[in-house]
Amino acid sequence: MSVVELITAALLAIGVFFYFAGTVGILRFPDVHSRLHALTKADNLGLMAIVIAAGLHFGDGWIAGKLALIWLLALFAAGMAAQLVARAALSPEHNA
Amino acid sequence: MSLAFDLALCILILGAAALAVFGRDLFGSIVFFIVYGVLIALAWITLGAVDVSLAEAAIGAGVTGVLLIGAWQGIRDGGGGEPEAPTPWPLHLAAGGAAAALCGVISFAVLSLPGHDGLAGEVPENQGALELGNPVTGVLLGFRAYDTLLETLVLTAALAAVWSLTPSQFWGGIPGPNHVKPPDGVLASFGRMLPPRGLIVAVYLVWAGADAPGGAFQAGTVLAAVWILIVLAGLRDEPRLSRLPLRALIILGPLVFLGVGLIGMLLGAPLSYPEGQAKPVILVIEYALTLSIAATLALLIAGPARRR
Amino acid sequence: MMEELFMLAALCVLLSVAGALYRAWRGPGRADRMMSAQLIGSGGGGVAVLIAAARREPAILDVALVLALLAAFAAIAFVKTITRDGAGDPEADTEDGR
Amino acid sequence: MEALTDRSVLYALTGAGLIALGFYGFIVRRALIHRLIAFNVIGSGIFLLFGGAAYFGGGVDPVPQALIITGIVVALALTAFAAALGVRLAQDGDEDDDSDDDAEGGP
Repeated sequence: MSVVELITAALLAIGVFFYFAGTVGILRFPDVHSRLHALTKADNLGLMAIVIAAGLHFGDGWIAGKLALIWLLALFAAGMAAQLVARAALSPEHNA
Repeated sequence: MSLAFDLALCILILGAAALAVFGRDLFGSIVFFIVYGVLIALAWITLGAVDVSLAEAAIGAGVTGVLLIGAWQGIRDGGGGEPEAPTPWPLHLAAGGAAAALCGVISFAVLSLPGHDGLAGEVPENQGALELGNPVTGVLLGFRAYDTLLETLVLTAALAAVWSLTPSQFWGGIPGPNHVKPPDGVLASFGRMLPPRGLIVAVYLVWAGADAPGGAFQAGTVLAAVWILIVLAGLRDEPRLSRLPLRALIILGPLVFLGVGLIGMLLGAPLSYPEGQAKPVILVIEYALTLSIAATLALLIAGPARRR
Repeated sequence: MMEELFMLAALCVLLSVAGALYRAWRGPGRADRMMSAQLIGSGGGGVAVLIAAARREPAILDVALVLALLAAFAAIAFVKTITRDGAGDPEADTEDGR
Repeated sequence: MEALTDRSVLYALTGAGLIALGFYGFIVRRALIHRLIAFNVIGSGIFLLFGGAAYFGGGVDPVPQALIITGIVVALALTAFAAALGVRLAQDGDEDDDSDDDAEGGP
């Protein structure tokens, strides 16, 4: 196993760990805002690790660029959506 | 490992579908249906059907969710959200029996299917004349182009059907609610920042579609989704449905498609591509179709006019 | 070897994401359900990236791109529904936005 | 080519299960949204059955793929029409829409 493969494997483990952390957070935290907080952070870190691992595996500049774009888009969309959903959760109507 | 993944995915798909169909909470059902769309897109990836996966990701996981949430709100605000009456148990029994029988018959048919090679060998063999690298685009716009032509006409017909529900005094007016235009905020900046990126993705998908997975339907759906986001963020209002340029845009794709077929008729064979010129003609059709599909889908989601 | 590893990671992400199905089922609020869908959408993007790497097929990355782009759409449609007629500004403090 | 692969059978059977599930739900559930979802589940079950049966190891036959893409888009168009019908029905059941200037609802 080469060094790159070892790093890739480690990154995959980190990514999976963060996804699990996000899921534990969304299942165990007591209220909607702490759940939301757990989800957005853990998720994007997990995706970042996975994207870097995939980039190392492909070893191609263009593909790495596309992977970075995927991560940035996801980060951006998740952040915006989390902010909006958090505010919506404050509205009395959403639990109706 | 691959088989374990497939197995887990199939179980999740069935679970998400069951929760979506049988959930007590209507909104929860919609959420499960969105999840179901994501999982189905993953299933198409594992089957190696990336073209289908792209369409499912854009439609099932994206646009259908927005459509259903809009319908849910419209029905609730319209006063149609009363709790559903329980179904009598004999009906449950009969429907359950019929469904189980259906499942059994289809499963039996699946298990007794002979092995096959399908047309997978023949499509690339005949692909040479079209000069397209993506066999799915070759089938959509080459070998079975008349299917695609009729399908775009189905989309146009569905739009006409949706418009026929317009109250008479709003005919030709503006669909959707009059969204507040927030000067600033998270939603407004989201609406400003995402569309250019979505536009790039859409252009890329239609450009890649000739030789790699992608194409008019996928790109058109992404474009429609981008437009819906702009409207939801309140940055632009929906167009007036009576506007001529809008209607021209809707029928542009089918018209170009039909026009090519008619020119083929003048040159000899009806509904055929000119010899040796297939690829440029297919690309022209593809680009025109992308625009028409985007406009038609966006207006289908927007629904009938409700303002003047 | 690496292919198996990527598929194993894909399976793990898929299973962890499936945990969010429980939250989507239990609720209690609509915001909880919506964000579970969000988690599964972005997790689905991650799974797509992993499969693309396992099979060395860059075309699959386009699916992840579309999923990442559209993951937030349903959430935005949802936050609009808390305002009257779905037309208001969900961030306004004076409206029923909060 | 010999027999169908494991993956092919697995997805085709999942498709069969989805068709049955959707069929049962379509009859048993009363709310329009539930029926729309059940209808779409039947649809994607048929697509999955079709795609699974057309899988041959390296990928899905391109001809079914093209037909499935066409089907997905048509299903969306019909869902949009059904949703518009349902919204209109809910509005008209409640109040006379034609005399109301500020009509509500609509997707």
